[in-house]
Amino acid sequence: MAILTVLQAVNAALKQEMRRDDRVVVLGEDVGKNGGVFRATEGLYDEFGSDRVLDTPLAESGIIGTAIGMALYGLRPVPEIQFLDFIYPAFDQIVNELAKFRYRSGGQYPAPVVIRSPYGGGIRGGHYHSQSSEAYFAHTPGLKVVIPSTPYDAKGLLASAIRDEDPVLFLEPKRIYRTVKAEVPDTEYTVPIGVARIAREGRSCSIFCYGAMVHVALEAAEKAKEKGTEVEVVDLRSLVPLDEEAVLASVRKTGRAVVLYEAPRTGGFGAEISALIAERALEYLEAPIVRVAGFDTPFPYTLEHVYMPDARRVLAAVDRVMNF
Amino acid sequence: MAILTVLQAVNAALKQEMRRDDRVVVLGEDVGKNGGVFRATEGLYDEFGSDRVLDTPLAESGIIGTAIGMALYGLRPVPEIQFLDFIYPAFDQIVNELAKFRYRSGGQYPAPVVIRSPYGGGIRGGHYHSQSSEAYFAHTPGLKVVIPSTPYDAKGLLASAIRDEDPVLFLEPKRIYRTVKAEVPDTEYTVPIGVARIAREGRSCSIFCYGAMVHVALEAAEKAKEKGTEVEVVDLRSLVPLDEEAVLASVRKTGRAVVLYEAPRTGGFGAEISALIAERALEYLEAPIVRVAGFDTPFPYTLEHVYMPDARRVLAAVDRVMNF
Amino acid sequence: MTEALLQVLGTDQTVDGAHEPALAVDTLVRMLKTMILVRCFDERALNLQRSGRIGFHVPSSGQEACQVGAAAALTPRDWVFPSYREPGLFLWRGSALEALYNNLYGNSGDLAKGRQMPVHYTDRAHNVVSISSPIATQLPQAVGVAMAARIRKDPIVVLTGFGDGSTSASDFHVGANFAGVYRAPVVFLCANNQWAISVPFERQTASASVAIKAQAYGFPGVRVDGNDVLAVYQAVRDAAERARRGDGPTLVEAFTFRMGPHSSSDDPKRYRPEALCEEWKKRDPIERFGRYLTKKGLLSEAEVSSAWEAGRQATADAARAAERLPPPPVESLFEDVYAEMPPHLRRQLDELLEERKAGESVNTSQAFPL
Amino acid sequence: MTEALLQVLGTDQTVDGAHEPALAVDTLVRMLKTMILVRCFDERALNLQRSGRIGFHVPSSGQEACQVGAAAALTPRDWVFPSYREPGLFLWRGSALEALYNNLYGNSGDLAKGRQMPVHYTDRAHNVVSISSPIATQLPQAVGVAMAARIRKDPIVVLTGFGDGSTSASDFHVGANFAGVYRAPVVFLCANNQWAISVPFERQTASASVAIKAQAYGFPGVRVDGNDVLAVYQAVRDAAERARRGDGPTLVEAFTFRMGPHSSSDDPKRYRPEALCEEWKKRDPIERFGRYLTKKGLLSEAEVSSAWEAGRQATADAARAAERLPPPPVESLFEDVYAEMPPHLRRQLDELLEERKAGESVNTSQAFPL
Ligand SMILES: Cc1ncc(C[n+]2csc(CCOP(=O)(O)OP(=O)(O)O)c2C)c(N)n1
Ligand SMILES: Cc1ncc(C[n+]2csc(CCOP(=O)(O)OP(=O)(O)O)c2C)c(N)n1
Ligand SMILES: [Mg+2]
Ligand SMILES: [Mg+2]
Repeated sequence: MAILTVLQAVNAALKQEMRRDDRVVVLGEDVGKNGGVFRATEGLYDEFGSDRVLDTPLAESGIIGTAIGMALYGLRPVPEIQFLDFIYPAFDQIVNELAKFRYRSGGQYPAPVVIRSPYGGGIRGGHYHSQSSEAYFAHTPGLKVVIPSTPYDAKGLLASAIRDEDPVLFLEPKRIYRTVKAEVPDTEYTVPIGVARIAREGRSCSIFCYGAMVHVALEAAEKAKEKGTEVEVVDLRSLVPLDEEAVLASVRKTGRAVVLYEAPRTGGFGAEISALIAERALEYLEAPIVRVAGFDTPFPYTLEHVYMPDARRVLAAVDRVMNF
Repeated sequence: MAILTVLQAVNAALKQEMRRDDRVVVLGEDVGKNGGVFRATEGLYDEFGSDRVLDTPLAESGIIGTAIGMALYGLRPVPEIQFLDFIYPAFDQIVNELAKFRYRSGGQYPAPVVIRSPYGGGIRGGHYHSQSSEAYFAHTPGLKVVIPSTPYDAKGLLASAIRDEDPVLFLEPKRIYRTVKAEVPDTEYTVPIGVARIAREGRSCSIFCYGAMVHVALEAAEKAKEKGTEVEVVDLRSLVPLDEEAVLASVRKTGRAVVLYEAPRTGGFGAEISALIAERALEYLEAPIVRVAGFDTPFPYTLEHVYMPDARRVLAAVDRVMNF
Repeated sequence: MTEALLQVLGTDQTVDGAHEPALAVDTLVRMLKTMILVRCFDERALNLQRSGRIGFHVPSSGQEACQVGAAAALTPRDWVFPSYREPGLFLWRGSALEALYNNLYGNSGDLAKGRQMPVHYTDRAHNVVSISSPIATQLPQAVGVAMAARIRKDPIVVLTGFGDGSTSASDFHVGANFAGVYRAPVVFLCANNQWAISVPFERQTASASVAIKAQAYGFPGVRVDGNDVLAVYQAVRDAAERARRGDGPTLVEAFTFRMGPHSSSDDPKRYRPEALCEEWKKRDPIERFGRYLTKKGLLSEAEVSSAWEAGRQATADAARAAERLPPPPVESLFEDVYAEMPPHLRRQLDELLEERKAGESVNTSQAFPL
Repeated sequence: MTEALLQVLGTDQTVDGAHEPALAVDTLVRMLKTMILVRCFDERALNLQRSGRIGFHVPSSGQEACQVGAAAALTPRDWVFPSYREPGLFLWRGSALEALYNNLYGNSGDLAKGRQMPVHYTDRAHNVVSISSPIATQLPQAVGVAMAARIRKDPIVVLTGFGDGSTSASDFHVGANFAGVYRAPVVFLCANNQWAISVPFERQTASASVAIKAQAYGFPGVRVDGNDVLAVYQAVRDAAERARRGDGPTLVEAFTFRMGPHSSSDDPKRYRPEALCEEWKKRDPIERFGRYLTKKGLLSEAEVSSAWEAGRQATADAARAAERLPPPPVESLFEDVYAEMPPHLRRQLDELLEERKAGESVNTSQAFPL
């Protein structure tokens, strides 16, 4: 076991899977010699060579489009999109092509591509280096959407994603790339996709969250404890497929739900969690479901700390559901 | 007053606004000589000429990108995307550029573009001529998203959109393009954006819907009446800004909510309606909030009538909330 | 600068011996028969649409030489990414006629399980990839297959077809640029039929030709008479050989004309002079190639006639057989979204099956308007 | 085929008299001074970033000739869509130094109200459009402005700048193709600095040059020495005149080199030989142009020195002034999303203001890592 950052865990998973399976190839802007702008692909080019680690021209639809072709042919491409904010030129290839290939070909042409991309705020990236647009993809049947919040999960979920038979969007919360560190086994392991994690148990109220927000929730939970509130923090880990049973079980237990995400509030993935609870666990609710999210504005620069949900805002929400 | 179809009402609004304001220009694939593949722009080329009605090359990001430029310069471009399914090559121009221009320039560069696009199923269009991806856009701060369900609203809302100072995505439910007809004033009028319409009053239960689904809801309401259930049908008309007060008022009155949309269920805009109610009117609810939506699959061809919500499925949902 | 137009079979019935490919008689005859079959397939399909038996069709009449000439220049191991106007690529490579009609009917025999609109065929057994409606998306994908084959050291070539309008799409640029950089073994085949629905080529791009666009990507572009099946064959074969040798991609522009509407919902009279159609009828690729074969004595007039007869019969039989098959089962809606059905889809399916016990949905869909 | 490289000021201090533009002495001197100012601006900004006073910077050192040469060839009524590596376009056109520093600090004086990352300037008063991070999106937008101006019959020209890597992006293709079709009065200025972050030009595209890509769109492409301000001026002026005449767009490739890192988060040693940097230092565009002016007797060595002195002083003053301004107010977060604040945003703002009564959020953001 070594202490790894989230970033190092991603790198470790890539190395592990590339060693294990020579169908795995990595491609993207600056992923080769430069090792990726965040260094997630550091060392891969030297170890696996230019046939398996491809620096691409600057065109996201080319990165995803060619990755689709590679997958159709039997490889296991793992393209990197440098920032999630820059994925949109590939949006058509992702939502119309990648997501639908298996279905539209009657199962003849599956396209198991794993798109890795750093996402989210908290690094002073402004409009175009901070977005959390997971909701677009979670609303796209045919895709899986996976988001780790710990080094352990980063390695285990990425390994699962690469072995998965379906396309996976693997979102890496860049705010915790280097700040969250933990012990990670050197040996091979996988974390199953579609299973939520109880990051902290509690019986007073549930917070549903994912990615960097898990750590904000944990901080808020710690503070709530001072007031005697036992907050349960549910780390969804995968938005699609969603571990609906875990969400429902937690809310049935606590009767109170806070939904936390950093994307713009309206139409964010958290709305789906609210809707799920309102449809299938309404009778357990002892208070309204409160959402804490980014505001419905583009992501700002100077005031990002005001924009992004923090423990203080989450705590206020916890208070609201507790004191209803 | 003349009896117009939804399509004719769209055409009438375009003509009216182009006559009224010479800054209004129309551009898109086949919108000129051909009058649009649905004939929404019929007659415009002859009346306004090639400077104001532009057939474009086949590139959606070019259509939207140049429309943005025109708007920055002071024109009022109304680009058409031939089918909403084909908007994704322009997704980057829409979500990263159009939506954020005013904000990112500190208010110096507003970009009032109205994107018109036919959307939705029910015309045997399969995967790529049927999609309802309004949720992607409603989750994008800076855009307004407007969807008419009647000829009157089609004309009045499109006129408002064209006069609006902000970018508007104007989605036209193509299933009712020709099937829904009604009297429409020949004279100028506008319907304000951001105000829902009570399509039918009732006190037993509310159905929240928009676009072609309004007519499905009305059909279900008619049938429910036979059982003595008085269904209120709320036509949202604009998803952003959403008439939250109308939604809350209706649910406070009826205590029961069905949310209806044809897009894939998970993460659809209906989830936002559920979340809104669960946060701000939970205490009025007498039953879970039931969603009736498309399935979480790509849009099919042969079985589209099974895929799309119909009055039978809506009625079953009404029964569920009534008999809870 | 407009590239010279490669032509083997002149419109005036002359033959350019220098470029005449050395093809076996069998192959030549099969090429003609396949072109005839494509035409028969097409005419029947349009009739089926006109009589309301299928929902939509995209005719390719007039463009048979592009399809069959290209297909004949490939090997079965090569991969093909067709556009919606290229049933001939499927037929030459061995797809059953019935498979194509099954798709048009969207029935339970459709390899795509009735999920896509008509003309969106797919055939894994013959390395022909599922057709997509969004324009030009197949180009980068084709390049990806070619890159993967290079990585795997498989000596295959990938051909992808598209129209002149498609060259404006962003994925044309992106696909071609990637192909150039990686020297991917790809043949880009553009059937320049001079219109993209109603938009004529000169409103599509200001470039002198499609072929010239290859210069932007550092590989050759060639222009051929797209109504001359031997010219198309020749150009694609040269391009495929180049690719197989490791010398990278080629852009082949086949200059042609669609004799019919863009699709069953289109009315070309709105934007295209009728006289032009009359003119292009004289350059009919099937007639031209048929004349060449009969003149050479490789086929008699009677044999040509009976090929037409056989084509009509085969397409009638196949269409009838397709019409008899039932629609796909409701369960199929939920399959193949993922490799395994996840719980939320299983739940939606179960709910649907439960609901259907009370009665089935009525099909009130309208005919496709485009 | 590589286009010839237009050069007026040789690296060997020769001058190509035939192409030497007839510019007023004032203009020439202002060009040099602006180039010096850009360099001073840049060096200070990088220092501010290194010392943690601003969050991010994108240096343009080495590319001053591209910016100032191009800017000088335009009129104030023309529009400019810059990339993130072109502060010189702003400075020449009249933006205040302090305005640029306000942006770097994201303070309440920033014209973009502190909403964008550093180097994303905007200046409506001088017809310079808000910079975007996503690559090449400004190209179709620039074409749209040009088309609108044509419709309005305003005789303006639109210039848009971008890098070599940007030519691979889909919007390069789409923008150029639209420009060709509509003969839009646009000048496409590509600063080919031979790398896109770590990716060298030959991995970006297989085409022989950037300029040659114009052929795909039916308009001329020219190549100039991008470290020669007079060559850039000449090419852009010709292109602008062409455009103003109604003859459509031109692609100008300015061949150059960025002397520093891609951005304050980049380490070029990982991918670029140091020796190359040494070599390109010898072609420093400011030195070259300065030598020309002094040799011609238009400026003395002392005057050049004091221009540097003035540049350093002005940037120091401006940066200091910017540093003193407070951050934008919290309310500004919610402004300009729409022309009028809709109810849901008003509600979010009210809730936020209410919450803040209990205490303010702490800024725990990390430094930008790229
Ligand atoms: C991205 C996208 N935009 C628009 C369409 C609608 N559309 C279908 S075919 C077509 C014209 C294609 O023209 P071309 O590439 O020349 O092929 P042709 O139909 O002439 O064979 C258009 C605009 C589409 N399918 N995809
Ligand atoms: C769509 C998109 N993809 C990726 C990036 C990240 N990125 C920023 S600059 C850059 C390289 C641009 O290179 P070039 O166009 O040559 O301009 P230069 O930086 O050399 O001036 C990349 C990949 C981006 N900004 N936008
Ligand atoms: Mg065409
Ligand atoms: Mg560069």
